[in-house]
Amino acid sequence: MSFPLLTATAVLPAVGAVATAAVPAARRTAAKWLALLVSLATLVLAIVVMVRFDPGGARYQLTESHAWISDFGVRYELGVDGIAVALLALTALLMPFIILAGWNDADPLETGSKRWRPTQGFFALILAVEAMVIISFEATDVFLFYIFFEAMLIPMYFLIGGFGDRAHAQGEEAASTQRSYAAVKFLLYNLVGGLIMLAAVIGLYTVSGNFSLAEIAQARANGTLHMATSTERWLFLGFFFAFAVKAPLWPLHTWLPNAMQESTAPVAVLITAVVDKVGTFAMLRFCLQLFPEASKWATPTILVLALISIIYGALLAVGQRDIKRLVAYASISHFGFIILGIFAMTSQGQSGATLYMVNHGISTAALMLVAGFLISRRGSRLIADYGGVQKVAPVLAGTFLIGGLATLSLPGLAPFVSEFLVLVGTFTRYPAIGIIATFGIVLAALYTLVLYQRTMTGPVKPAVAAMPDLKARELLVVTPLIVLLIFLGVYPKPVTDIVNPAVKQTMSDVHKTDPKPAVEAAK
Amino acid sequence: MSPQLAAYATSTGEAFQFWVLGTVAVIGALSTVFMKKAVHSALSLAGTMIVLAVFYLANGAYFLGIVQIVVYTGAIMMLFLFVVMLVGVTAADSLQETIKGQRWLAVLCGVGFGVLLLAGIANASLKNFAGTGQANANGNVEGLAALIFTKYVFAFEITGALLITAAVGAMVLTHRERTERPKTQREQSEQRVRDGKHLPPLPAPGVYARHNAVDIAGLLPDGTPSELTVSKTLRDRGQVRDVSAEALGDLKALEQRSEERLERTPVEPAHFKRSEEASK
Amino acid sequence: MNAENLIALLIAAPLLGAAVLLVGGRRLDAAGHWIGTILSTTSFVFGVILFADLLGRNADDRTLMQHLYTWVPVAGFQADVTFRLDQLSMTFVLLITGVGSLIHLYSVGYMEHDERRRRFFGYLNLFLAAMLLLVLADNYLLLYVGWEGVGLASYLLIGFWQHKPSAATAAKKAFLVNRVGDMGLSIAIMLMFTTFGTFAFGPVLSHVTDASEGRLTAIGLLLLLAACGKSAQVPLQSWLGDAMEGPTPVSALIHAATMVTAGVYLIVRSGAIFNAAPDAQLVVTVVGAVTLLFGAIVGCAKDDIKKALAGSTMSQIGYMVLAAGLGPIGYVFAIMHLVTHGFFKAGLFLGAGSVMHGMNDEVDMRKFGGLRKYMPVTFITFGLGYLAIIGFPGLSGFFSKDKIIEAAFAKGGTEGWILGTCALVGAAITAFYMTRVMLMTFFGEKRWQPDEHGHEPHPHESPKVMTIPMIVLAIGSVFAGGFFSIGDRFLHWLEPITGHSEGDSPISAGVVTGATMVCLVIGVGIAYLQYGRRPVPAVAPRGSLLTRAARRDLLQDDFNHVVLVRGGEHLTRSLVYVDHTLVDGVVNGTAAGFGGLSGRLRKLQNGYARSYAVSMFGGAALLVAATLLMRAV
Amino acid sequence: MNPVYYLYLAALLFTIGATGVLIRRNAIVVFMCIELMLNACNLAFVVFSRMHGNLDGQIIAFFTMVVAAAEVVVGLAIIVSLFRTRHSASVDDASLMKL
Repeated sequence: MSFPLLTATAVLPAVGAVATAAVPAARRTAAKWLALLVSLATLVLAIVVMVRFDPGGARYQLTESHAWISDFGVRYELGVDGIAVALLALTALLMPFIILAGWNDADPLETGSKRWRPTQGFFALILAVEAMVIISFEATDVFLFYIFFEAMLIPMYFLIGGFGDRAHAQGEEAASTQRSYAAVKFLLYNLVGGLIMLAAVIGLYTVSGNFSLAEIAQARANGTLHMATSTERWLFLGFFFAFAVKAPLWPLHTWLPNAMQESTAPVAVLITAVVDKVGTFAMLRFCLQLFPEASKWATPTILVLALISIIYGALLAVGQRDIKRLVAYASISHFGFIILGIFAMTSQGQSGATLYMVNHGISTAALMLVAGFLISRRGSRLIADYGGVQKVAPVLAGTFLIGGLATLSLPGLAPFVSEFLVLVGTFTRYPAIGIIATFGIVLAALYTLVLYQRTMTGPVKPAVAAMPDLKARELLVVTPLIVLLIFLGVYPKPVTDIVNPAVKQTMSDVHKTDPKPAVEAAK
Repeated sequence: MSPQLAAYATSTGEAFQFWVLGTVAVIGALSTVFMKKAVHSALSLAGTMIVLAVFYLANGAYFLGIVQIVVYTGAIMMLFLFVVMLVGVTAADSLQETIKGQRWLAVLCGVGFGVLLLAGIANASLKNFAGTGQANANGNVEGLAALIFTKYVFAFEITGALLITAAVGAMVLTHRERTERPKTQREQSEQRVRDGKHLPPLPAPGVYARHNAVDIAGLLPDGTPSELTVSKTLRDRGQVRDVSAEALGDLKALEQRSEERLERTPVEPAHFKRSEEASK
Repeated sequence: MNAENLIALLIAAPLLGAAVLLVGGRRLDAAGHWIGTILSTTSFVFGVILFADLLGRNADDRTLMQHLYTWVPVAGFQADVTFRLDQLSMTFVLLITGVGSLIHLYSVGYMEHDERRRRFFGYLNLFLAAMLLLVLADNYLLLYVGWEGVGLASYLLIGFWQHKPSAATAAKKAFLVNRVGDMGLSIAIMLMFTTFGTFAFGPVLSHVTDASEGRLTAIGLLLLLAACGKSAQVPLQSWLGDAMEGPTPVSALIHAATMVTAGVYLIVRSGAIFNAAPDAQLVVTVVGAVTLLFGAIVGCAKDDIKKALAGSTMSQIGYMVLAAGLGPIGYVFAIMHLVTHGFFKAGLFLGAGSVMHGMNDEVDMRKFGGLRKYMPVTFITFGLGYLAIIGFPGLSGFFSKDKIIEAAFAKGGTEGWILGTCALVGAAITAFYMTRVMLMTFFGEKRWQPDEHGHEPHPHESPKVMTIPMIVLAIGSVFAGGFFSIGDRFLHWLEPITGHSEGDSPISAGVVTGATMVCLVIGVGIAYLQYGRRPVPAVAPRGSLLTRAARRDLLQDDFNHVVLVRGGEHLTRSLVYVDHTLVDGVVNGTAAGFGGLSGRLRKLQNGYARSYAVSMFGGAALLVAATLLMRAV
Repeated sequence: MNPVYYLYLAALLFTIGATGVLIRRNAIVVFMCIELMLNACNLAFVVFSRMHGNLDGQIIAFFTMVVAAAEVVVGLAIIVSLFRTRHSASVDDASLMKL
C-alpha cells in the first residue's frame, strides 16, 4: 500500500494541534514555533500533493479508501481533483502566515495562573481548523465530508469567542460581550445550515444507499440511480443552504461581519480565506455533481442572489466605519462573484471561480493582516481614528494599498484574472447579469480607495504620529503574499492548468457546454 | 371436556376466589396509595401481596407463591416497616398537593394509561390458555430449577452479583465511617462548656403534665413548653405534642382556686427571658 | 538578435526601474531619480532602434509580434501575453518614451526638494511601463491591464502629495471615474469574446464583417465609454481638472501628453469596429465635439493656470476624438494631432511648472503678470507652445488641427457642417483662452504679493535640467507638424494600419484654413482687448452666469455631488440600516422567538422528580397508545 | 371464568401503583407503590406462563422479585441516609433537578 499522502496532510496538523496544546504554560514561544513548523511541514506535504497530482490523469487522484461504518456504507474515502488541490494548496499556504501574523495575538495579558495557556490554545485551535478544512477538501465520501464540515465550527467558535483585539474602544467587558455574540451568531448560523444539510445527507443515503461521491455521481450519470425531480430539488436545497450559509450568500451573510469584526485579524483571515472556501468548494463538488438537474433548476435564483451579494456587499462596504467590517462586506461581495462563477455553468466561470477562491484567499489575507497590524498599533478599528499613516509608516501603507488594489481586482494582481474569468463566464450565458455584476468593480474601487484615503492619506493625526512601520516579522508575513499576488496575476497558468480538467469534468457532470461565439453560431 | 377447554375455563371455585380476593387486592392497593400514614400503607401493601401470592398459587406458580409470601411479604415488607419505624411510625403525610396541576395530570395519565392497558388486553386474542399442567408435570420447583440452571443460568449468576452489590451498597449508604477518635466524656463536657451550651442534664419531660408521656414537652415556670425535655428523635419527626395551652389553663385554674381560698389579689405574671428560650 | 525580442525590453526597462525604486527603500534615495531617468531613456533608445528597424522594412511588413507566454488559458478563453509593434504603436512608443524621458529629466529639477523624490520616479517609471503595455498589447485584455495600470500610476501620482486631502480626494476621484470607463472596456471585451470567441486584435478586427451591426455598435459604444473615462471626455471628464493636484510633471506627462490620449488610441486601434458601426461613430464625433467646446469654455474661465491648461487638454482631446470618430478620414489626423499636442501641451505644462517653481507654487494667474522679464526661457518656450496650440500658421498645431477641421467638414452632409462649425468655434475659443493665459502670466503688471508669512515670491528662471526639456519640447511644437505634413509623411506612415480616405469636403481646404485663421484672429483679438489692454483684477470679478458655471466645470461636479455622492451616501446608509434591522432582524427575531418559547418550556422543568415522572408516564401512555393504534391499523 | 381477568387485575394494580408514585410525596410510600407496580407485572407474567404452558414467565417473575429485593435494599438505604441528612422523607424536598 502506498503512503497515505492525503491522510498525512490532515493528520499532521491534527497531531500538531494536540502537541501544541500540550506545551506547558511557561513555554509559550515553543508552542508558537511548534505550530509554525507544523504548518510549514503541512505546506511541504501540500506541495508534494501538488507535484504528484497529474492534471491529465484520473479525476480523483491519490485516493485512499477504507471501510469505516460498514452498516451505513460510510467509507473513509479521500481523493483530490484539480479544484481540491488548488484549495488544499491555498489552505496550507496561508496557515504559516496566519500563525506568524497572530504570533503575539494570544499572549496572556498578565502572567496569572500557571495553568492559564491561551497561547497554546490559540495555535492548537488554528491547526485543528487547518486539519479539518484540509480533510473537507479531500473527502470524497459525503458523510465524511459532513462530519468535518460541521466539526470545523467547534474550534472556530472558540477562536472567535475566545480571542479578540487587544484594545477596544468600549473596554474589555463590552468587547467580550460582543465577541460572544459574534461567536454564538457564527455558530448558530452554521449549525442551522449544517442540520439542514444533515437531513439532506440522510435523505441522500435513503435515496442512493451510498455515501460515496464518485459512485453516486457515476450512478446518476449512468441513469442507474433515478431521483424524482422533487426529491433531487429538496436534497439540493438542503446541501446548498448549508454551503450558502458558510460561503456566505445574501441574505444569510450577517454572521460574517460580526465574526470578522470581533475576531483577531488572523482568525478573520482564517474565516474568510480558508473556512468559507469550504462552502463554495462544496457547491462545486457536491451540489453540481450530485444534483446536476436541480442545480440547473436553481441556477436563475442563485445567480440573482449572487448578484445581490455582489452589489449589496459592496454598497455596505462603502457605508462601513469599521475597517474589519468593511473587509467583511467586501468579502461578501467577492463570494457573490465566486458563486456567480460556479453557477454560470461555463468553463470560464467555474475555472474563474476556483481561481477566485485561491486569489481571494491570498488578497484578503494580505489586506486583512496588514489591517490587523494597523489596528494593533492604534488599538482601534474605526476608520475615523486614522489618518496620514502613509507619512509615518510608508511600508505599512504601501502594503495596505497593494492589498486594497488586489481587492479591487487591479489587473496585474491575481484577483483580476479570476474576476474577469467569472465575469466573462457569466456574460457568455447571461449577459444582463454579467453587466450588472461588472458594476461591482466600480464599487470595489470606491470602498477600497475610500478606506485607503481615510486611513492612510491626509494630515497626520496626533494619535498615529508615533506609529512604527512594519517590523521584520510582519514584513515576512506580507511580502510573500504580495509576491504571490503579483506572480499569480502575471502567470496564473500553473493554477489554471490544474483546475481546468476538473472544471471540464464538472461541466460534463451537469451536461453543459460553453456557448459558442455569435460568429460561429451564425455559421 | 378437552384439556384445552379445561385450562381455558377455570373452576367456579377459582372464579369465586378471584372475585373476592381480587376486590381485596384492589382495595389494598388503593389504601396503599391513599393512607396518610406510612405504616398503614405498608400493611395494606402486605395484604395485597398476600392476595397476589394466592393468585400465584392458583395459577400454578407454587414456588413463586411461597416465595412471594416468604420473601416479599415476610422480608421485604418487614424491611419497609423497619424503615418506617426509623423515620417515624405515626408521622402522617399531608396529602395536600404542592406542585400545581400535578395531581390532575397524574390522575389523567393514570386513568388514560389504565384505559389503554385494559383496552389493549381486551383487544388481544387471549383465547388459548395452555395451562401449566404439562409444565408442572415434574413438579413446579423442579421445572423452574431446570430452567434457571440451564437456560437462564447467566441471568441467574448476574442476579447473584446484583444482590451482593445491593447488599454492599446498602451498607455503604447507611454506614457512617468514624474518621476520628471518639471524644471522651471529658472532652465532650469541655466542649460543651466552651460552646456555652446547656450544661446541666437535660430536663425531664412531663413537668406539669397530665400524664408522663415522653412526647409532651415539660413546661417552664412561665408556662411555655421546653423542647429540650423531649427526645431528639421525636423532635426531628415533629412529634412533640404541644399541651401548653391546656397546661396554662390548668395553671390559671389552680391560681384562681388558690386565690379564692386564700383571698388574695392576683399578681402580674412575670415575663422571663431565658437563654434557653432565646436559643430555641 | 531579432527586433521582435526588443519589444518586451521596452516595457521591461521602466518596469525594472519601478520595481527597484519602490522596493529599494531609502538606500536609493540619493540616486533614485537618475536610475529612473536612465531606465526611461533606455526604453526610448530601444524605441528608436525599433523605429529604425521598422523604417528599414516595407510599408506592409512593419508589424512585429512577440509572443511571450500564454497568460490565461481556460477552454475557449485564451489570453496571451503577446506584443504587437506596428506603425501606430511605434508612434506612441516614441511619444511616450521620448516625452517621458524629457519629463523625467525635468522632474529631477522640479522635485529636487521633495523628500519622496525616489518614489516619484518609481511611480513615473511604473506609468511608462503601463502605458507602453497599453500601446503594445496585442489583445484587448492585455491592453486592459495597461489601461488600468496607467490608471493606477495616475492615481498614485495625482495623490503624490498625500498629506493634502484635496490631492488624495482628486486621486480617488480620478481612479473612480476611470473605473466607470474601465467597466465599459471590460464589458466590451466580454462582448467581443461572446461575438468572436477571442479578443486579440488580429482575429477580432479581421472578422468584424461577420458580426451583426448591433453587436458592433454595442462594442463601439462600450469602447467609447472606456475612452471617455481615460481621455476625460464628456460625460466622464470631471476628474481631469482635479487631477491637477498632482505635481506638474505628472500633469504634463500623464494628463496632457500620453495617458489621456489612450482613449484616442483605443478608438483608432479599434477603427475596424467603428467603421462597421456608423451609429457608434456618430456618437464618438458628438462626444468629441461636445467635449472640445466644453473643455474650451471651462478653460476660458479658470484662473488656475494648470486648470486652464487642463480645460485646454480636454478640448484638444475632444478634437482628436472627433477626428477619430470621423473614420478613415480622420484617424491619421487624430494621431497626428495627438503627437503634436503631446509636444506643445507637455511644453506648456512644463512651462507652467517652471512658473510655479519660480513663484512658490502659486497657481493663480491673477497673481502672476509680467513674468517674461524674469523667466525668459520659460517665456519663449511657453510662447512657442502657445503659438502652436492656437494653430499659428507654420507651427505644429496649425497643421494637425487644420486637418481635423477639414476632415470634420469632409464628413459630409449636415453632420459635417455641424461638426466643422463646432471645430471652428473651438479654434476661436482656444485662441481666446490661450491668449488669456499668456497675457495674464507673462504680460502686464506684476501682481504678486507677499504671502501670509510675508515672503514675497522672487520669480527666477528654472535650472538647466528643467529648461532643456522645455526647449526640446518647444522645438518639437514648432517643427513636428511641418515635418509630418510635408509630403504627407505621417499619412503614409500610418495609412497601412488605419487606412485613409479623403472624404468629400463641401468646401475646399483653402477656405477652411482661411476660416480657421479668421477664428484665430477673433479669439486672440477678444482676449487681447479684455486682458491685454486692461489691467487684470487681482480678484476675479463675479462674471456672467456662463463664466461662473464654467469656473465650476459647468456644474458637472455639482451634478455628480448631488446625484451620485449624496444619493450614494443615502443608499449605503439606508442599506446599512436595512442590513442591521431587516436582514439581521429577521434572524434575531427568530432567535428571540425561540428564546421566548424555551422560556415557557423551561418552566416545565421545575426540578421536582414527581413532575418529571408524570411526563415519563404520559410518554409511556402515548407509546402504548401509538402501539395500539399501529396494531389497529 | 376466563383467566384473562387476572390480566385486567394486573393492569389495574399497575395503574394504581403508577398513580400513587405520582401523587405521594413520602419517599417510602412512593417506594411501596413501585413495589406494587412490580407485583402487578409479576402477576401478569405468571398468568402469561399459564397461558403459554411453560415456566418462562415464572422465571421472569422470579428474577423480578430478586431485582426488586435488591432495589428495595438500596432504595431504603438511600431513604435512610437522606432522612438522616434532611430530616425528611419527602421527595419534593429535593428539587435540584433543574438548571
